[in-house]
Amino acid sequence: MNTSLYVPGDTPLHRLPAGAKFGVLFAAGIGLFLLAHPAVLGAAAAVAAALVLSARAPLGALRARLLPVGVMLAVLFAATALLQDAGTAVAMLLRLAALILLALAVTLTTRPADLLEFFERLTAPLARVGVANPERISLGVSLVLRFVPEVFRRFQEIREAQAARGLKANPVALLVPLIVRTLKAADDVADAIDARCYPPPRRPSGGARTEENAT
Amino acid sequence: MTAPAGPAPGAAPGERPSAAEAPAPVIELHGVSVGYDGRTVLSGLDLRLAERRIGVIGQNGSGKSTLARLLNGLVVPDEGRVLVDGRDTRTDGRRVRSEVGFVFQNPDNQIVFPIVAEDMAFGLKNLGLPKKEIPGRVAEALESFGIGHLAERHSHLLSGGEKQLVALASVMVMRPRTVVFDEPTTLLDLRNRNRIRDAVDAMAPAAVVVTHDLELVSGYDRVLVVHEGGIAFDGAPGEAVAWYREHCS
Amino acid sequence: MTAPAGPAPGAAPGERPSAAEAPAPVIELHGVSVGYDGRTVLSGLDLRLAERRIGVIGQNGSGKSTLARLLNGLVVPDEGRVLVDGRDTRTDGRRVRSEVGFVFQNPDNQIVFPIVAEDMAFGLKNLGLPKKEIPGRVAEALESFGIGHLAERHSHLLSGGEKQLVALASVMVMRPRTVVFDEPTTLLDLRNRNRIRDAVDAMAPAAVVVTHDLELVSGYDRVLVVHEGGIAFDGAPGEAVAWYREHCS
Amino acid sequence: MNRRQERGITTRDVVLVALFAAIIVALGLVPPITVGIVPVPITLQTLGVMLAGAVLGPVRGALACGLVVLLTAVGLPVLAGGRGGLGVFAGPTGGYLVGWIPGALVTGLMVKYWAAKLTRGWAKAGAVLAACVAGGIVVVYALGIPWLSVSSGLPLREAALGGMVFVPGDLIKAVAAALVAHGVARSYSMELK
Ligand SMILES: Nc1ncnc2c1ncn2[C@@H]1O[C@H](COP(=O)(O)OP(=O)(O)OP(=O)(O)O)[C@@H](O)[C@H]1O
Ligand SMILES: Nc1ncnc2c1ncn2[C@@H]1O[C@H](COP(=O)(O)OP(=O)(O)OP(=O)(O)O)[C@@H](O)[C@H]1O
Ligand SMILES: O=C(O)CCCC[C@@H]1SC[C@@H]2NC(=O)N[C@@H]21
Ligand SMILES: [Mg+2]
Ligand SMILES: [Mg+2]
Repeated sequence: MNTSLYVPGDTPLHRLPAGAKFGVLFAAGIGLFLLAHPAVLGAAAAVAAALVLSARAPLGALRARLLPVGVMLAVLFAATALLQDAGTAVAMLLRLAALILLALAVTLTTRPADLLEFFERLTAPLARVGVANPERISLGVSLVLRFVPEVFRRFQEIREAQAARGLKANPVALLVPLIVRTLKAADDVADAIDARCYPPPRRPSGGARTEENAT
Repeated sequence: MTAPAGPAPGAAPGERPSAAEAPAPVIELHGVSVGYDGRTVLSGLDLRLAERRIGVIGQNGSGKSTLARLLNGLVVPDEGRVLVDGRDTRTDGRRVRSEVGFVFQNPDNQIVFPIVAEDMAFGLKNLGLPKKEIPGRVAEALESFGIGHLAERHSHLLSGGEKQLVALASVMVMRPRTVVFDEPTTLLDLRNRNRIRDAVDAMAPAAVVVTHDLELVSGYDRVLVVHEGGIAFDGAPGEAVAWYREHCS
Repeated sequence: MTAPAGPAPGAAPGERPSAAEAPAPVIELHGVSVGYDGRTVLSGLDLRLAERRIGVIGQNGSGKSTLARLLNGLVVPDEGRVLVDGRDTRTDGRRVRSEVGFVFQNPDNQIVFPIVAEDMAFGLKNLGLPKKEIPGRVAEALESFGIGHLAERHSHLLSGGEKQLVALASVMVMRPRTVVFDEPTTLLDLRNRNRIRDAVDAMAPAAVVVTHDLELVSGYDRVLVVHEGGIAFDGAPGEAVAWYREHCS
Repeated sequence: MNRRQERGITTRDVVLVALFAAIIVALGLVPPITVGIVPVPITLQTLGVMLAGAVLGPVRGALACGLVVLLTAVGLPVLAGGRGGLGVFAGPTGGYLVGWIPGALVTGLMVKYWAAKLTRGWAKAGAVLAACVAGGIVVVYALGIPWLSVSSGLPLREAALGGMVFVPGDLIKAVAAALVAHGVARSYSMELK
């Protein structure tokens, strides 16, 4: 979980700014749904595949990424061919393959931190009117990464404590203490964050927060 | 503080001979090795545990909790076998766990239901006990630790010491013959620590207690020091603690 | 173990006079009462804290953590005022917290970033430090506790003792003038406990230490016993511990 | 009240949202099952979505799901089976995934403004269950099925029929979510937000 799907490297795609890559992907997403000719879609899929290969990701990583998608597409292809006709199925297959491969090329070559920063810039207008708050978003993202292993460990501890009392695995009995513990931990985590002077001083005007103490 | 009045904890009338008379089950480890993700934590352990009060001490990460979990099959060895009265924890885990109870450091993990009595009853239902026997058993176990008044309280709102006593009672209600404790007093103050210490001292089943509180094990029959993948010292409490202080601080 | 080599933790060159020379801030409580959900926990407290090493002991639930949290405005009083060098924690909380650091009992809950160095940088960013100064400060703070090698490690893979040292370093990197500790050693073994004890003893800022480990406070300047809503004893460590043992166990 | 109070979103809210997102991600570590002709995994993560709304409330619940969606977009393997990346949005399950956000919102709204106000035990339990079904199933499907149809070229009717494969599982999850939410509420009282 702690490893992202990004593969470090120095290919042309790696060097392209995150915003540019996302822009192209977004445009392709719309464009591909307007097109229906199998030849055009096939060409798009081929280009996308070439881009993925240009990222020089280890083959093992590629297989791990593509296998589940491949199975999904195969099943979908069969369903569409059966319920519709072969032509629609082929177009769907090529279109989805192109789109998913393009997206994969972006994911493989863009650091999560860079994409996050791009999204933050994208939502900057919202931040300015106080709807979004980039600082909180990045704190939230870090906290999730930090606490997934912790939640998993607590899950195992609870499972174990229950097994020791002879209880069989029971999702309801597991989740109740897990959530209660997590909610309680949240109080401590929030205190620990506040104790370290969060949030940073310069805040966008219109930020919701005033000096925080009140009774 | 002295042992609570009333029947000795766990020494219930009827059915089974009182645990106080029943000998502690014999736990044997034969050539036991365990590791996580390929890193060995304990290796080539041979042990025979039959004393009524056994302490386990050692550094953070030395493998004390792993050893404790081996004793009731929560962890099964990568190599070798753990036998409880001859029953292999690998193949007979559920059965072993009904004989060897386990009390954890953090009582919050153990609480499933919000009301103390409900939570205790839950364990018994899982043992398949007839419904009408349950309330009696629960009341008896709570009384034996002097916490009968907590039966209808919210488990999560109890103090740390009360919670740990409830956790202990919820294990004792199942009438184990041995109870393994993994640092039962770490979160507690002097008074609560003494309450737990006295409750452990007074209870009928045998006990294996993992702890960093070196005073706790001072009256025990035997103390093991876990160190560098094995039992580095095994003997009387005074000597074990002296060895530990010398080699591990 | 002796104090780590290198600059004394927190006593960094430049900017501010080394905290070792700067006097500890004076923390005053005037008629402070606090409660939760209408139940009073501390009432009518008047205190003046200016010593360099202050211990706080008391039973589970007596209000030690509440008192500790009052000192840096994590909890504000229902009645009365808490002043740190004359600044009210109610109106000037952020500023007070930049002077009074806080280390919690459970390091799992206070390390909030997945990588150690990121976590250390968090506090500095909050102080508004220029980005390019941050890595140097982080490295320096880690080194001063002898844990420079942990900088790029995943927080969740550290041992308990390492986690607590990281938590301490991530507070010290902010150069507080006082650090409040809420049971910093409860979850640790002898060796790690001694590491934390020595780090606390050696560090430049003043310290207020809440603990159940009565040995920890033996060399302190002053020890408070919290009991029944107030400070029941306030004096030298030996007498405070004796009072506590007599009245609370 | 002595805990510091802040207007708007507090640090504690941010932490609650993030920790709940972490629970949703952790639920994805339970291996997903793929069945039938519709290539969408049956995942325990939807249980987390219902719980986010029912336990945290509408805004924080939706934000917790939003955080998971954001993490997916930036390329972290937070979905069941270790999947993630922008490709998921283009794929057949993209609509369901985005639907989690309004799903948790609707569950949260119904619990906060309806279920939480009921006093009789059974009525309340039923209302929480209804909220989980409405948010976690109806709303999620309302986005998921149309997108499945668009992305796969299957006619809406067939896509909807295929989507029904999940109904039994999701109903079980809704019941579980209602039971868990009830248990949590009994142990830890928290205002919904
Ligand atoms: N589930 C697990 N997965 C991976 N590693 C583990 C796991 N449990 C324990 N370990 C590792 O095995 C070693 C021994 O752990 P163990 O918990 O038995 O130590 P301990 O003596 O109980 O320590 P402490 O005093 O801190 O409780 C440690 O290095 C620990 O990190
Ligand atoms: N956030 C809270 N909400 C409600 N009650 C609380 C809260 N925090 C503490 N209390 C209660 O206030 C009392 C004092 O708690 P506090 O944590 O200050 O005690 P303590 O002396 O630190 O105990 P321990 O030694 O167990 O840490 C306890 O009865 C506790 O249950
Ligand atoms: O992992 C993804 O790609 C998104 C998952 C979407 C799964 C949907 S949500 C509703 C329905 N119920 C399930 O268990 N799975 C689907
Ligand atoms: Mg342990
Ligand atoms: Mg406390």
